[in-house]
Amino acid sequence: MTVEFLILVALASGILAYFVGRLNKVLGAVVTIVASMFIFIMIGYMMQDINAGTTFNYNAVEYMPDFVTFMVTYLGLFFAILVTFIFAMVSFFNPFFVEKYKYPALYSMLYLFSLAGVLGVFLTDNFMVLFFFFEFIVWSGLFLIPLGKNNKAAISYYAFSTAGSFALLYAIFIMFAETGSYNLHLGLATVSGTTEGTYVLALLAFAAFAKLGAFPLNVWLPRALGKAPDPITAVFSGGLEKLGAFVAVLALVKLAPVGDIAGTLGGLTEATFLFASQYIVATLGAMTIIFGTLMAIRQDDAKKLLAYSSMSNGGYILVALSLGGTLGLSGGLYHIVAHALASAAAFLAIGAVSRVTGTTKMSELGGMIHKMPVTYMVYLIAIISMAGIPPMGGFISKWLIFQAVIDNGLILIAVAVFFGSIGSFLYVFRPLAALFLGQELPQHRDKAKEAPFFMLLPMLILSGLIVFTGVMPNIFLDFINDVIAELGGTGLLLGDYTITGVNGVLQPTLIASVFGVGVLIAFIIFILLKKSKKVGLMDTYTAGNFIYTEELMHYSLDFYAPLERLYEKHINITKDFYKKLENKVVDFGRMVKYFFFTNKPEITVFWIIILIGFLLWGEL
Amino acid sequence: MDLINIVEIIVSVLMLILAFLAINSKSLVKSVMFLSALSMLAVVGFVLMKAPDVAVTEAVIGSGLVTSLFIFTLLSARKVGNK
Amino acid sequence: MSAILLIAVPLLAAFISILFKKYAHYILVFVSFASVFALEYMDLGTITVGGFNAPFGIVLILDDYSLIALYIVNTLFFLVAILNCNEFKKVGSIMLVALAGLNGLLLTGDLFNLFVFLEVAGIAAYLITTTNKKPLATFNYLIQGTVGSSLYLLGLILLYAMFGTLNMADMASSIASSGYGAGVTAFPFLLMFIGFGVEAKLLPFNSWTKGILANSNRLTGPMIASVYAAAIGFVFGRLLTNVFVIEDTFLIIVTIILIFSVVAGEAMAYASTKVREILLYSSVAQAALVVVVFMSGFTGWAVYLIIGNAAAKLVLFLITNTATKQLGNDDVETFKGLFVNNKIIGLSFTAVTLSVIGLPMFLGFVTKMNILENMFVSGDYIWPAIILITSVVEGIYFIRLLLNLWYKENDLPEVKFEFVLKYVVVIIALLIMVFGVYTEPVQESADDLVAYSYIEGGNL
Amino acid sequence: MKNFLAFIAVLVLGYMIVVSLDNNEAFPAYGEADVSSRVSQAFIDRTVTEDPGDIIFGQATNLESGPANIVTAIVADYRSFDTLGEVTVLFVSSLGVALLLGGKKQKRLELNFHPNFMLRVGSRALFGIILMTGVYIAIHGHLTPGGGFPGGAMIASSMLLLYLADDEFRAKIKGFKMLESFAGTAYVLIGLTGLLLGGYFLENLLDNGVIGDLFSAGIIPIVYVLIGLKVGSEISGIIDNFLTEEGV
Amino acid sequence: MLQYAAIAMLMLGLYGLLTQRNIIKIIVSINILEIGLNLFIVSVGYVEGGIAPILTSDFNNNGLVFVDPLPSALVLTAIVIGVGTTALGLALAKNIYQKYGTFEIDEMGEE
Repeated sequence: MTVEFLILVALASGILAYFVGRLNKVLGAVVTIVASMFIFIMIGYMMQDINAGTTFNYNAVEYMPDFVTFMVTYLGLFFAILVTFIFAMVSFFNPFFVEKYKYPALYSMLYLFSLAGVLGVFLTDNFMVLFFFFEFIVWSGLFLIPLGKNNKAAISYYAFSTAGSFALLYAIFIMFAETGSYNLHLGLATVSGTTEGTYVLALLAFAAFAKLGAFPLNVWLPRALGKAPDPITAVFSGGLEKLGAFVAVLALVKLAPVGDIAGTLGGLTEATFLFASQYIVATLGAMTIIFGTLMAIRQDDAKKLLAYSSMSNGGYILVALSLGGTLGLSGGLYHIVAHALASAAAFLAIGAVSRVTGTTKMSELGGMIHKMPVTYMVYLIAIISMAGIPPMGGFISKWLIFQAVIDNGLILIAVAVFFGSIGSFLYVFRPLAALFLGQELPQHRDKAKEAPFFMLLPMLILSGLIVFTGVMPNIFLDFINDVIAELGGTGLLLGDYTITGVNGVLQPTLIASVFGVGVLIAFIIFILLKKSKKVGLMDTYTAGNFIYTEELMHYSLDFYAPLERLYEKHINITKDFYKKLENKVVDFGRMVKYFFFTNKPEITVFWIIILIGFLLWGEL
Repeated sequence: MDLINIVEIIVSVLMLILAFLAINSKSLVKSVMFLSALSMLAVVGFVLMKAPDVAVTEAVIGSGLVTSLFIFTLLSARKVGNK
Repeated sequence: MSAILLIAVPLLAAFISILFKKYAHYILVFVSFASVFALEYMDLGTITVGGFNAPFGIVLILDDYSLIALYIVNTLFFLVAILNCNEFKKVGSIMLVALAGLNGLLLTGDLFNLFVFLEVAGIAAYLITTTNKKPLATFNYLIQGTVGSSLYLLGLILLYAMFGTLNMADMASSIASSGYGAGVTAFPFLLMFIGFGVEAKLLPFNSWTKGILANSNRLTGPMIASVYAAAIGFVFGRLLTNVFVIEDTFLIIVTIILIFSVVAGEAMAYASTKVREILLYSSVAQAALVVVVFMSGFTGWAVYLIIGNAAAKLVLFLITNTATKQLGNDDVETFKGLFVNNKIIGLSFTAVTLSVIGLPMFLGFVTKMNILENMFVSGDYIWPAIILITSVVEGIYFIRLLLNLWYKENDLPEVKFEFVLKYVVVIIALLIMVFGVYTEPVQESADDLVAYSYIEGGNL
Repeated sequence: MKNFLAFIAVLVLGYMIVVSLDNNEAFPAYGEADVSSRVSQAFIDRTVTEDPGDIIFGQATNLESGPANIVTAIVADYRSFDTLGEVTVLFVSSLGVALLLGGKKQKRLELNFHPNFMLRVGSRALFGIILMTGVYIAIHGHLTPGGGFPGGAMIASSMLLLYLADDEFRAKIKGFKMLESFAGTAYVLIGLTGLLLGGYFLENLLDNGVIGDLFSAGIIPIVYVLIGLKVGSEISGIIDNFLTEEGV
Repeated sequence: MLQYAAIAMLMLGLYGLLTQRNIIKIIVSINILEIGLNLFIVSVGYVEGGIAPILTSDFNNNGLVFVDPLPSALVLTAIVIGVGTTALGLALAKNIYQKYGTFEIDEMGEE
């Protein structure tokens, strides 16, 4: 099964989905399930081939320029499997959502087009192909987002993504000018360590930041994820955002880091010191973590909250990858997996809720656990993983990342990383409490019911994997070790059930068992000593006052108000910056219009005189 | 300095003065008249530069027809204005 | 068949058509179709007029470059003509003269003859724009056009005084062999550059564009922004590659003009809230980009840039002006949701716009990538950066426009597009898509064109 | 103030242009043009296609271009194509004037004076004289200064005289149109005949005769007469359009 | 001298375009610019002591020193084109006057 065949399958089935979707909306969405499952399985089969030691090189379709080649590497396959898996899982949601959207057939088509783009980006050794599909994803995503709530999100998505893509393109061309070919590995190897390498590194990092929505290029992410259709949000957060991580790996790992001013900072181990580029990226990553966390804390919309959490997790990935080394790399890569699974699961769970209630605002929801217990469980597992609590996958990756940070002696970043962890306790718990726990709200009482089986299935699979990645991480880390080996690093030292870090050995299975026992005991106690009774929302004792707006009584509203007050003046710094930038462009345009475009010929004559004068000035 | 040169200088200076007047005069009719006179002087200029063909054409077209077109425009405008 | 017929026959038709005013528009459609059709049978080569060889007589040059240009311009002209022939019967004869003028512009190999055809085409253009019913804007266009062509003529005369010839190729070889530095020719070339800059909509000289295009109708919009822009682009390209010597201070001036045009054009389009203004300012930037690419020496890709733009602007202005006429104004707010009920028109509009932005799967992407690649290879790192940054801005305003046109819930504007228009628009959009994917012929012909675009030798 | 600044600006610019032209080594100073290094020398010597040797007025025959007036040779023969374009410019602008000013109900622009009988008769007589002069100039274009354009313009002037001298006068627009169309068509057809018979558009097919004779220079007198008629009718049409307006 | 005058006239034409906001004045300025341009073109072909480029019985052979005939030919074309644009401009001016009742651009307001 060749890569270009799979891409063609994705494109063709996209077109098929469009035409089927014109006939029957749901059927078109079913096509997306079949196609994306097929592609995921086929990509999975590539594992066998690559384990046999083959990297394959296709000289693709005849009429294309001869540089259109595809190549399967461990790194590409790692990302491809992960993202196609997310696509396949999310596609189960499509039939249930597609009818709500304005252009359902278009939705199905673009969904598969994005998938085709993903394959193209990850499974090529050619930069031009990579960029082509990078942009391809941008414009297919572009028309997917506004199917949700509004257009503005799509525009800022487009703005930042293209800025990122063009940075990537510029870097590609710098490498092309150096090597005369678009080969990815050759290009990166050639410029690595040279002056051009610095520019390439900066540009690629910019692209990665833009795609990951990292600080300071973060504005689009919460908007797009908050407003996009629910399945698309899951795909973005779990899948497409990882394009940024892929570019980050290329930039931060395959290129030699630049400068060494930070070398004196030292570390626990004598030999470790950091280059300026690593330090800058790590710092920005840390700022992303803090910013994302603080912003997530004050959200009322559960989707936006998770969007900010996605952003802050992107920060973790950046920190880990920028530090490099065995721990950093494996921590970063593992976090990519853990976060993809967790955020996809969480977004799907919220999507399931929003499907029956029509809202994702926490203040308008509550008590869904009574109607949607399975969804609740899925969400619970996902947020446990996100907060980095054992025995879920997120714990393993964060453990590795903490080790890497501490090992490099980066106190401030360590603080940021820990702050992010604690912060995520604060915020991921809120939707749990607000959406699922508490009293049932009267307006949703009748409509709400548990999601249908085909929606539960992907959520359950994702939850299972989240637990599995936490309990048996070595299976995945083994593959990650292959990836790291391919990138030229050394993998983690893995025992049968142990992971060896710098300052300790982790036994995830043991931890999980202990945890399991603890949960079991707690559950038994809960069953035996069940004393609580259900109380309706309005069934409160308010000292004789009437309650006019029941939302005000919702305890999740302004939950962290005292904490928020500490920083609420500064929440808009990045947004304001871009707003100002935009205003500058508009002002400039208006100014030029005002000065140059009138109905008087004198303007033209004036400039002609100035220009001729400028040329002849030297003659005087 | 022979006669030709003196004529040239006189014609040039006159032309420049007429051009300036044509541009700056307040009355449009006067402006057009200056233009016509300028055009006539340009004919002299063309003759001085040994281009009789151009001179004939400029005399007929430039100072004759163009001026009449200007005047007709002004006339019709005045009429519209009077209404 | 001699290429001179492309000029003579429309002229003849124009002269005859004033006797049969009622049928002028049929004659127009027939002649413009015939000239597209006749291109197939044209013999490549140099045509001397009156039997006098270059550089003494006037020559017309029909090489691959002008053949492509003629195909594009004549086809676009035919499309504009057939779509508007019933609505604008009055300008039938003038359109015929315009066709003759445009063909003459593209064919001529003589600099003064170029001026004459520039005036023929120019005056025809002024007259076509009178159908906007904005006499002041047309007047402004007329004055600026006249100043521009006067400057061109002044520059040309200076060159003639220095090198004693009017023929393009002869001029180029005289300049090259004269041994004088570039300082000698900088002033005349600047004048000629300005002269063409006025017509090609480069920024400090183009204040006429707003009055004309922002008030355009279905005839003038596509005509000025697409047909004329393409023709002027091709001719400018020929001068830039063959005749002009751009160095030193002149180069600085030209670079400033071009950077300013590109950047300010995109910024103005970004700041606009009317559809036609967005399109017109974007075409200002694109025109400057064409000049940049010609100056960098990538003729083939400049040609494709012109083609892509002309086709795109034809589609965009046709759709916009048809809708404007029915809706009363062209505010984006009024246009919101226009495509919800006109999906086919909308899809074509979208495809064409995405091509202009340069997104993959469309012709614009291929063109843009190759231009950037060539620039990088030739060691130019500044222009790609400018192009890419402005592309982001361009993308944002176009995408904003598209999303506004596609997504709206209720109160949809009611616009009917007639069916010929639909066909034209869909076919153009399909072609742009097909050549965006099937890139081999584009690539090859663009590479070939670089070699063809130079007029060989002195004595043709 | 603004005007003054503008004046200073153009003054400086003019000075700069003068200085730069003075400094320009390739640009010949006024009166020192070297015609022999320019293409026009070939037009003077008629050596574009073949070298006829010395050309003596009234003797040389069968030159590549027959007019004694070298400017005419260029305008109507060597660069005749430019002239076609030029005629087209005038044609399209007369069309344009008609488009812009032609309304439905036409009536004469009222002049403020009423010509008396003497003026009317006198102008009729003068009309004939001017018309004949115009035709003469056009026909002798290849021998003397002038030619089709001044000739045509003079024909138009005679019409103008009639317009001015007689406030009732209105020419027959249709007639002008016919003449204009005929002249233009004939011009292009002559060119096409050249293409068909000689292989070159606008080729001079007729015998050039003896330089300096009235019946010489092949098609040039014919072309010039056609141009004269065309220009005359076009400008008359323009004048007519300017002198009429939408009336009651 | 006439050449300098021609350049000066060109500049005056530009000056007129730069300062005048009356439509008729603008057309007058354009005409001045064109006259200047025509004078300049002819001056480029002028040869001191040359004769007009017409063979007559007095100047009867091509060995004489003629002034350059080509610029004259070009100017003929340029003059006629100038008339064309002027006529068109005036027709437009008439239209504008009918629409706005004035020749002053400033009094017409922005469109």
